[in-house]
Amino acid sequence: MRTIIPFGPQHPVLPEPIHLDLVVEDETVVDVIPSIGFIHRGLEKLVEKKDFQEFVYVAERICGICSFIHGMTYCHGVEQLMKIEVPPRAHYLRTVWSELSRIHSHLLWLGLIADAFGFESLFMHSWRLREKVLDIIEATTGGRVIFGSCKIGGVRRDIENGTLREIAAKLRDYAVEYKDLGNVFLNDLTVKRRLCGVGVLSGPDALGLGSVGPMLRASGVAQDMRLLKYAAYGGIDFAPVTAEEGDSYARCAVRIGEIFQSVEIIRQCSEKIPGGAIEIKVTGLPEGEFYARTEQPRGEVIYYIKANGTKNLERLRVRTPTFANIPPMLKIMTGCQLADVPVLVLTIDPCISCTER
Amino acid sequence: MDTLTLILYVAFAPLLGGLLAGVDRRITARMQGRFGPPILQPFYDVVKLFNKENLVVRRSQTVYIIFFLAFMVFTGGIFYAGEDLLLVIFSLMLANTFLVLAAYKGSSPYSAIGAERELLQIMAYEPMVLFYVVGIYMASKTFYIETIATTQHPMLIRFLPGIFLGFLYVLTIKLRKSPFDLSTSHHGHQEIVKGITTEFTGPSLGLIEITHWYENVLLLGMVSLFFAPNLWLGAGVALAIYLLEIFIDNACARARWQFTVFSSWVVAAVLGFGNILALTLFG
Amino acid sequence: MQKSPWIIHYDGSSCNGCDIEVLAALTPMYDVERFGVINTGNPKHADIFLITGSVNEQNKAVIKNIYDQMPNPKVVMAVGICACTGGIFRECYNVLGGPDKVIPVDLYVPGCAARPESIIDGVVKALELWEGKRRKRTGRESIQT
Amino acid sequence: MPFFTISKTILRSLFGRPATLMYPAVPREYVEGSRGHIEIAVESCSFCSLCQRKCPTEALSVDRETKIWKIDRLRCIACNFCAEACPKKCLSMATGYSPAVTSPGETEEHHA
Amino acid sequence: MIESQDFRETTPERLIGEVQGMRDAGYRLVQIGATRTEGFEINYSFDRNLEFVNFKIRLADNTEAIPSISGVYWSAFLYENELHDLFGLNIKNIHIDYQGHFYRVARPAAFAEKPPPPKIKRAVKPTAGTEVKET
Repeated sequence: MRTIIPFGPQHPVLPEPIHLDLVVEDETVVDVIPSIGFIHRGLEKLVEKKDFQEFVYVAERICGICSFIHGMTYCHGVEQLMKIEVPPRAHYLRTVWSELSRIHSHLLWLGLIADAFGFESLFMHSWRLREKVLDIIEATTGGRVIFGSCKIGGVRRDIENGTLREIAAKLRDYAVEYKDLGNVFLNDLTVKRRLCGVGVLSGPDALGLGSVGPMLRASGVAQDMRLLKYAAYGGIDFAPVTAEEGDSYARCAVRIGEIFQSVEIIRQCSEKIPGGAIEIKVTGLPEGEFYARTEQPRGEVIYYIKANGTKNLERLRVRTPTFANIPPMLKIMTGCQLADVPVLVLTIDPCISCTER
Repeated sequence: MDTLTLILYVAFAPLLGGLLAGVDRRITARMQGRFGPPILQPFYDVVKLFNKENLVVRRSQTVYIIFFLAFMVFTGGIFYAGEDLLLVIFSLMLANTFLVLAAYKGSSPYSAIGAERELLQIMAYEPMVLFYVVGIYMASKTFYIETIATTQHPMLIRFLPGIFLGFLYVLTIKLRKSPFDLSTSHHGHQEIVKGITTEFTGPSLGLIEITHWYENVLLLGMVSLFFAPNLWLGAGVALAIYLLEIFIDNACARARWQFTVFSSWVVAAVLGFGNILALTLFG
Repeated sequence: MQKSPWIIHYDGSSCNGCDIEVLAALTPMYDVERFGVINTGNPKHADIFLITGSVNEQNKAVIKNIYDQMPNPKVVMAVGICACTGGIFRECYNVLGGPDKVIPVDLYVPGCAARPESIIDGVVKALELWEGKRRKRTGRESIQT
Repeated sequence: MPFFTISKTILRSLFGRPATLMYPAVPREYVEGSRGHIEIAVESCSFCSLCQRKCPTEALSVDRETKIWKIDRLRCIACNFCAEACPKKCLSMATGYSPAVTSPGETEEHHA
Repeated sequence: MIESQDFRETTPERLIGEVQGMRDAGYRLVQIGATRTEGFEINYSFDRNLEFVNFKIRLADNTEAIPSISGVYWSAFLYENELHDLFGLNIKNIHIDYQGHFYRVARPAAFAEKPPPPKIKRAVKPTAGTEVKET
């Protein structure tokens, strides 16, 4: 019996509207037809109305989860165009906030995937731990999800060196709890039954389909935009977290690994951070075109900025990681079980408001 | 065991069941690091539901739900009145069939899949439930619950440890607890939305909720039967089992239907049938 | 006093910030289940419709549809600046404005992103509105019969 | 043991104190610098309307003639841009959001 | 560190050949994006181990036919449908063609419109938005 099950746009497992028409034979999904545009606002076109400095606020609100990195990538792109030398301290602060947002995003994802396979208490505990990270973020930036701390030419707020070391120490304590949580995800038999061997994507397939971020790294391809050494990543010692299996379990393992990696990067930042100014005065107007690439929790984000020497940019194009990860998601969903649909949708860590902008 | 217990059951099972559900939600919340709702929350919910509009896809839906409730009360009634255990098992199954029928009438893909999964669940737990009846008969030589519960004999659990454990396994399915909350669950985040209850609103949903309370009290009664004739001990153990189920609910991911069906059958074959075999050989 | 608000949450075209704050309100730190709130995800079970984000061309019909599927009495709560007025995306070509362009909205919760505390306050306020609607409804029924 | 790996966490939570902050019974203490709502010390305002021009959401309106400073709370995204721009430093970011309202479009007025 | 920006020009006729070459050389398709200039520009971006390459096609208007590269990179169908819906570009033979139903938008091909002249309100801004307070 073939039935078409509408999955979304309003669906309890996904807080965001993605719509999939699942063609189902009993409990097996034989075809998936996505339709998007439920969140399309057309904000890239807003560059024509907002000036390039004000637009940071819009860029931050492309997505409420990777908000800071969106703002930072935008600033990074404009700064490169305008040849602005951002003070090193600002670079380090940006790195710290990027990694804090990576921790909170990955904890959020762990909660959501737990919810997708029906493990309510694991969801609750993941989000309980996430709140502690949000407290750090709020104390340092003033916002819980929209940081608002990045600006062209630097950052808006400073974190004192002592506070930064305290944050690093706090995170080290939290890491003990992350370990307990990670143990459940990686070793619990009921969880493993839902993740192992589900949605396998081989390395060459992942590359061919253009997947990015943890999705790509879980298929054994060590690609991480942080290796481009934007912000302060040039002075940080780290290596991309990878896994070989390419299934949902591997993606889960990569993200858990990255939480610990982020804790470590923040520790390094707290030790290496130089003194000095946190911003410089911005004069002049941007001109030219530039592709800014950074690593979000979900993968590589691309900002194409084209400016013509006026206050308004000529074109801003944002290619977000989820957009790149949709084709591989469709690929792994064909032939899966209906019960695995939420798990597979979530393994790409979808962020629809990014995708549709 | 007589009409008195029957009246007590019909009148107080929803109270006890609702209270258990309230305690369940509070303990679950605490396990999740939350404060949790008031103990009386399930009652507030049901009162609220009866204050809502009843939107139905087909009018027969509500009729089926009323049958579901009526048969559940009947099933529990004959159990607590001490009647025939066989009748209890079969009318319990009939009651559940009405829920499935009501869900099919909802004609939405989610409730249809929910109904399908409910049938799979019935398929999963039914063999073990049958072994339960056979085992109890072999140990007590009667189907009459009143006789089983009141006659002086060694506690049934001494003969039926395998069946007891097997019954606990399928009890997780019957109580709609994780890992076997396939057709619907108390934590609504599921790929099939609310599954079997998706298409019910207001008063109908309230009736389903009350029926589940009746059902839970009946199921706990069936657990306590293992400890007959010491029924107080039985009741205590049944409560402990309920707590254990809450723990299991919070410590497992949801399984797929294949695992649910096959593992239940394996459990039934090994623990249930093994126990019966042992009784036949050595009993 | 009403004690059992079941909510349904729909993300209009928000940035996710408010959505995850709505979810965060369910989690241990804020735990709105203390007030009996359940996030049902099923319009037929819900009492409070919680919308985040603004309305655009494509989700207009979805919002209307969810609203129509909810049984009376029901309360609509717009959470976050985008859902109140369209926020920073107000000028985007594909944004029509807040959900009040499509369905009647009873309560506006400000914040960018709305904090869980604001959402809790909003839910508590929405309960009073719900109770008012229920009284009105039962009153009307008794007049009719 | 591959089963019940979460036992330690949930049992500790069961017998420990819940993490819930108990808001609103216990009022929330906001950290310093948390962005909530904009406040104005209207007596030192020069009504230069720079804030109005900087505001990305056009939530502010300033009338130099009548000396009225207005804010639409349902538009303000608490970005702090106005406070940074204010030459008189009479705008400041306070903690805690403004309350929910039942009707939109009401602006809050501050007269000098 | 400033990332090198490698822009290469190409034409609709040469496109498939160039893209096939990138695929054979093991590049990953990063994105396809368009820009409204006097005419239109389409950028095809590729990456191989952080090595970033762009191909640029310049078009006079959006009616000109462009071949789809979804035969080479399957995942390109998303980008190409997006270009069609937002820019009204005429892309031929997309693997999965939504026929303009990928995004349902208030104004079709809104991105193809020329940007309006700057608003008066912005023009009177005292320091043209470039003033930044020193801390």
